[in-house]
Amino acid sequence: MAEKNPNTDRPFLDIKDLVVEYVSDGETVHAVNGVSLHLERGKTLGLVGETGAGKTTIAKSILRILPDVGAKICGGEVHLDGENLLELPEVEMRKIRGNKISMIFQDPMTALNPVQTVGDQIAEVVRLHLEHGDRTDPVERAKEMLEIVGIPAERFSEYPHQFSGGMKQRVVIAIALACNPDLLLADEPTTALDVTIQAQVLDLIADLRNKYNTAMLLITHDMGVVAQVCDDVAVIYAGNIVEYGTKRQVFKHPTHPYTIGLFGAIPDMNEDEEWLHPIDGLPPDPTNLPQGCAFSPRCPYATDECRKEAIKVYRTADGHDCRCCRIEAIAKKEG
Amino acid sequence: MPETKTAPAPQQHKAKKKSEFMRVMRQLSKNKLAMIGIAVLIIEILLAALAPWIAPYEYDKMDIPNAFATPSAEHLFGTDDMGRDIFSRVLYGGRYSISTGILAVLISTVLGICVGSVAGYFGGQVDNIIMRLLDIIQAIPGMLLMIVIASVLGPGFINTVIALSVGSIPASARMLRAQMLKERENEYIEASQSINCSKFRIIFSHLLPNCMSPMIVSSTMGVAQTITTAAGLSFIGLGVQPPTPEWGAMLSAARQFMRQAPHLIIFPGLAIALTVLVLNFVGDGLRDALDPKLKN
Amino acid sequence: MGRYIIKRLLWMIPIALGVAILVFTLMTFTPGDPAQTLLGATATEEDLNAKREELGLNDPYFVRLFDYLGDVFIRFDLGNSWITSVSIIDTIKIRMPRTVILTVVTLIIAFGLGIPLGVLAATHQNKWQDSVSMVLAMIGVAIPNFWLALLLVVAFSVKLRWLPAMGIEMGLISYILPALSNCTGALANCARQTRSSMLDVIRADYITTARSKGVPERSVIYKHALKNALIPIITAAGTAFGRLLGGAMIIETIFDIPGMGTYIIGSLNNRDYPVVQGGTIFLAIVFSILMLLVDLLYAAVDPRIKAQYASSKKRKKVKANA
Amino acid sequence: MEPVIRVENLKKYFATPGGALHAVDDVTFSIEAGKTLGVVGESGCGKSTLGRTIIHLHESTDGKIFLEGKDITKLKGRELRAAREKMQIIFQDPYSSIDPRKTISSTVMEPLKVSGRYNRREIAEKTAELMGLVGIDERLRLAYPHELDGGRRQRVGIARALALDPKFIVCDEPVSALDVSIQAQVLNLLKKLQQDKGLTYMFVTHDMSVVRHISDDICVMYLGQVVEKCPSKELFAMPLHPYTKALLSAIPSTDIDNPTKREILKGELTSPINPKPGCRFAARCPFATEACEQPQVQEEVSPGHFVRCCRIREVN
Repeated sequence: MAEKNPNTDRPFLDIKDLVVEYVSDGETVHAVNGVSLHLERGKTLGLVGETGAGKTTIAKSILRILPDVGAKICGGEVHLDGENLLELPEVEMRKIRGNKISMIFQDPMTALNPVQTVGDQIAEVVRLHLEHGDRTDPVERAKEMLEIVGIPAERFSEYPHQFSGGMKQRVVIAIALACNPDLLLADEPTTALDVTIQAQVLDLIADLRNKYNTAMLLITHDMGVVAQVCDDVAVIYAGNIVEYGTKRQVFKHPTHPYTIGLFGAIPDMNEDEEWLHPIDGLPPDPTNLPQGCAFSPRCPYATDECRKEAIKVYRTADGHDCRCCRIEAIAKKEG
Repeated sequence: MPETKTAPAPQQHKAKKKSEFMRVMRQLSKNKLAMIGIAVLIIEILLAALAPWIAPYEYDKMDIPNAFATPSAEHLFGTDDMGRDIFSRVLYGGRYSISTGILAVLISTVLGICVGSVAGYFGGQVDNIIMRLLDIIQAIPGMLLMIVIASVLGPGFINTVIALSVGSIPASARMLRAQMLKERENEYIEASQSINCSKFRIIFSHLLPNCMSPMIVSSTMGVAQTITTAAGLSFIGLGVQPPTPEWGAMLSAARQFMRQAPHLIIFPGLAIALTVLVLNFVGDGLRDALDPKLKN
Repeated sequence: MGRYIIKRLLWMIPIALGVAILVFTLMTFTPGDPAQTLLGATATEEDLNAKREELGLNDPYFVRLFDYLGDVFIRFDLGNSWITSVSIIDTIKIRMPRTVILTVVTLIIAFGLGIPLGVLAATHQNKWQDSVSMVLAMIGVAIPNFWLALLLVVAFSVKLRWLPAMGIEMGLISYILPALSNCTGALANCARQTRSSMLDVIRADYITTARSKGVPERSVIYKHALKNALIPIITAAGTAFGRLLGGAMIIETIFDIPGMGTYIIGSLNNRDYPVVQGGTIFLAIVFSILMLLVDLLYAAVDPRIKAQYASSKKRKKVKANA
Repeated sequence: MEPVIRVENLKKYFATPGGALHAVDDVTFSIEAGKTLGVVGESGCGKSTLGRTIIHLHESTDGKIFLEGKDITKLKGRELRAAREKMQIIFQDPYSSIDPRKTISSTVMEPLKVSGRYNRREIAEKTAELMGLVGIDERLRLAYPHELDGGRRQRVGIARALALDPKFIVCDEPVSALDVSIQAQVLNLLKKLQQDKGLTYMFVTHDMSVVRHISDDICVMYLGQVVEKCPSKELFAMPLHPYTKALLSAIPSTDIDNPTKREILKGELTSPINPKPGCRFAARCPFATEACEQPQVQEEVSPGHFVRCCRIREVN
């Protein structure tokens, strides 16, 4: 899909077979079940899926900020710039968080500390990652960041409750970008915002990314946002990537029945249709995933083969991945 | 979970309407401390109820020559200044202490719910007036208020219960009201309005049941608190009077001998502490079991 | 903000008035004849009548009530003790500081130990530190303070002879045992409150934000989490203050501390009603002021609440058909 | 024919510490039987308040509401209850909109019980029928809400709203809390019910693709006022008000070959508390002039197409 980093033989961000589980109340939640992803500098990968598919867990695993109680990374590797983050000691990892990798959260209403001024919250991340001998003034940098995201620097000493939702999300972005990260994890950054504000925020993120050549992992459930922002797309279902390719491949030739279903379920903005085509049934219970393909109970094409064992990834010649053993039959039916 | 494409229904849906209660009990049974608490509490209540049959001696049987005996096989907890068997007295004392606690909390919770619901039902000025009256009562530190009321009413079991419950009504009314205000924010209240439920129905069929969990927890804790307070009142001579073997009163009477015979103060105090402790275990367990955040 | 404080202070007037009426009424309808109690069983009917006349007991209830309210709220005079004839305000001036010292020392012990214990439990949720702290807290709640007082006296005064068992002759040292015995409940409640509010806060999104910024775990807990967790803890402190004042009543009688508790309880036994009324009104006002301070403390910790107080002055009704 | 719902100059103001909050300000429209009026706008534009005011969950400040031609604005008591049976609401949040301590069937049957018109057997029959209608398995009768997923809870809410055979239903963002695949199930259900029972909907949402799919007519609201109202197709083909244009262009399109040319609005919603008399959108509007500071009137630009903007000719 994308050319390899010439310095190492690995892509800039390379996730291999990541497995994450939660244990709660004696039950094991299989949140992420062997996810592999890669992303180059300056590119954007869209991670699409529904609630509970494991999108946020992947982002938090990269940063290693999963909750201490119950969550466990059970396997896999996360390489950034050739370094396996999962093997770094906590002290080293702390230097990476907020500096090399930073994250934008879904809900700007709760993502900021209500009893600290927004300026302090931005300055804090700058101060934490000052290199020895670096003469940057964190307060000045924080004011600069506020201006960059379109907030007057005079509002430095105001508290989050004095800002609107869109403005808060700008502050969150300022925190995330204050140290010029190489990788930005954006977890549904505009879901909580109104559409006109969403457009502003998406634009802001795109501008800043272009300026600093930041790679971005964009987590969303909104196909429209993916179409606008991403280069590559990974569709995730029940903790597994079911389809992975460039934006054009996935949008023009969706192959996995889940992706096809997802597109069918969205009301089309350009065509009139009497009825939508929902996907039957419900997402599976992550404590008790079905055998074989996790989507098989809802899949109109499923056969016994699908329910037997784990499904392999099928790759077309141009590098379009699909985790489905019935690709050919589906391609025939869908035309 | 979904074995078919059409609406899969988990097993427990066939269960009867009791399932809410059963769920709480299941949660509770996972909590070791709470189960210990319930077990000890049941034993205590049985011991207190059956005291006349179990107690080795009459609680008021004096045996002056045998006064101040230290614990032995004959007198498990020793004897007091009159030679009365402390073990028997502690057993009998449980009857007063536990029933004072339960009765007072029952009365104050029921009255608190009434006051709180009336305030919630009428709202507006009525609510305002009730809350301001509660403000006045709550401006007096609780213990002081109960001391004053107990002293006005004079000593005795019933009077103690009244003093204790009057003193705790404002807190429970206020708690119910706060809970109702919080619960009223939920859309199901608007939904009930839209299907023409009367105000009465909304409060008693929807709001109250949803406010009960914290009330149950706080009542359990309240019984514990009240047992201590009741003992405190007897201790300063305002509650149940000696020679009635109430735990606080026993402590009060034993005070003057504590230098020579510390066992006189140890056992009644332990009895209070143990009862309060296990009630707190149960209350904590109930809080966790009823916590809606743990549902699902 | 200033408007808010003034409003709250003004609101204390009706509260104090209500408390005065309540206590006065309770005292009036208490069974028993104060004159008889004051003069003893041997007094003649004439003496009793003279005494009743002197105390104003023969006047109708409402006349006496309004006289009393006039004295208290217009002349700011709580009257004199029936027994010693000493001015009640003067006595309170001497006795109140002792109760305050006892309560404040107790509060410092309770919160100074309770908050760290709660934080320890929360940061080690479901580990042994958590269990030990919480079992200790449960025991703390369960132990009746007057019983603990007796045990402490036996241990430290009678057996070890380290600390005084009675009185206040030794200054602050005399308050150690009373404060220790009075603090357990508040300490335990504080630890439990701290734990649960820390657990709530630790799960909040902004804590994840702080971690994702690379903030070291120690400052995540003490800088970001604790300040947010303080709000419910302050509420607990307010409630605790009330309980401690109440608890001090009994503790004072055990340690023979000449504070407000011994004053009021002694007067109750002697049917010295003006003292009970005056003392209760005074304590209610002190308590209300404390509650105001607690609310102001919220504002200091939480800018959102501060903004709320500041805006409440603008409150006005909007007419329909505007 | 008389429209099922007609609203004239409806106003709803809330008292706040800062002054009157104009949640709904001078709204006029009507909905014909069997049709759906979509109401779109961003959070805080008053669209939910509008729905709730019509069905008397809020008391209106001014204006008139007609149900099948009858003025119901000031109804009280028994008459209000009778009117309410014809007007129901489906809520946004499937988690807080059903009582967590009631079983599914008792939630569904409550309106029947409260109405007092049915005996026990009829209630049981109707409840079973309703549950079948919205596709809830009979076995879930005694389940509690927390045992159900969002989609099924929303079906319970729909069944409750249908229990008294209403004519008019306010759908207040009924699918916003649901995942895409479930959202489509619920939208299809709502549409099917409308066809079978001839229901009239007022569909409140912020999702433009959903509103386009389900509505016959659409109202665009901004800070309590309707800025544009016209048939659904016309709105998407030929938006006239500058706000509508901006709103439509802000929607990220899934068509990767024709990326929409986006007009990004500056600024955010101004305060709805004591708003200035002029056009509420003027502060963010790229076309605003002094004329916009005057109160704006709603103008019928072409048949059935209403716009509240004094510069509409210059803009287009």
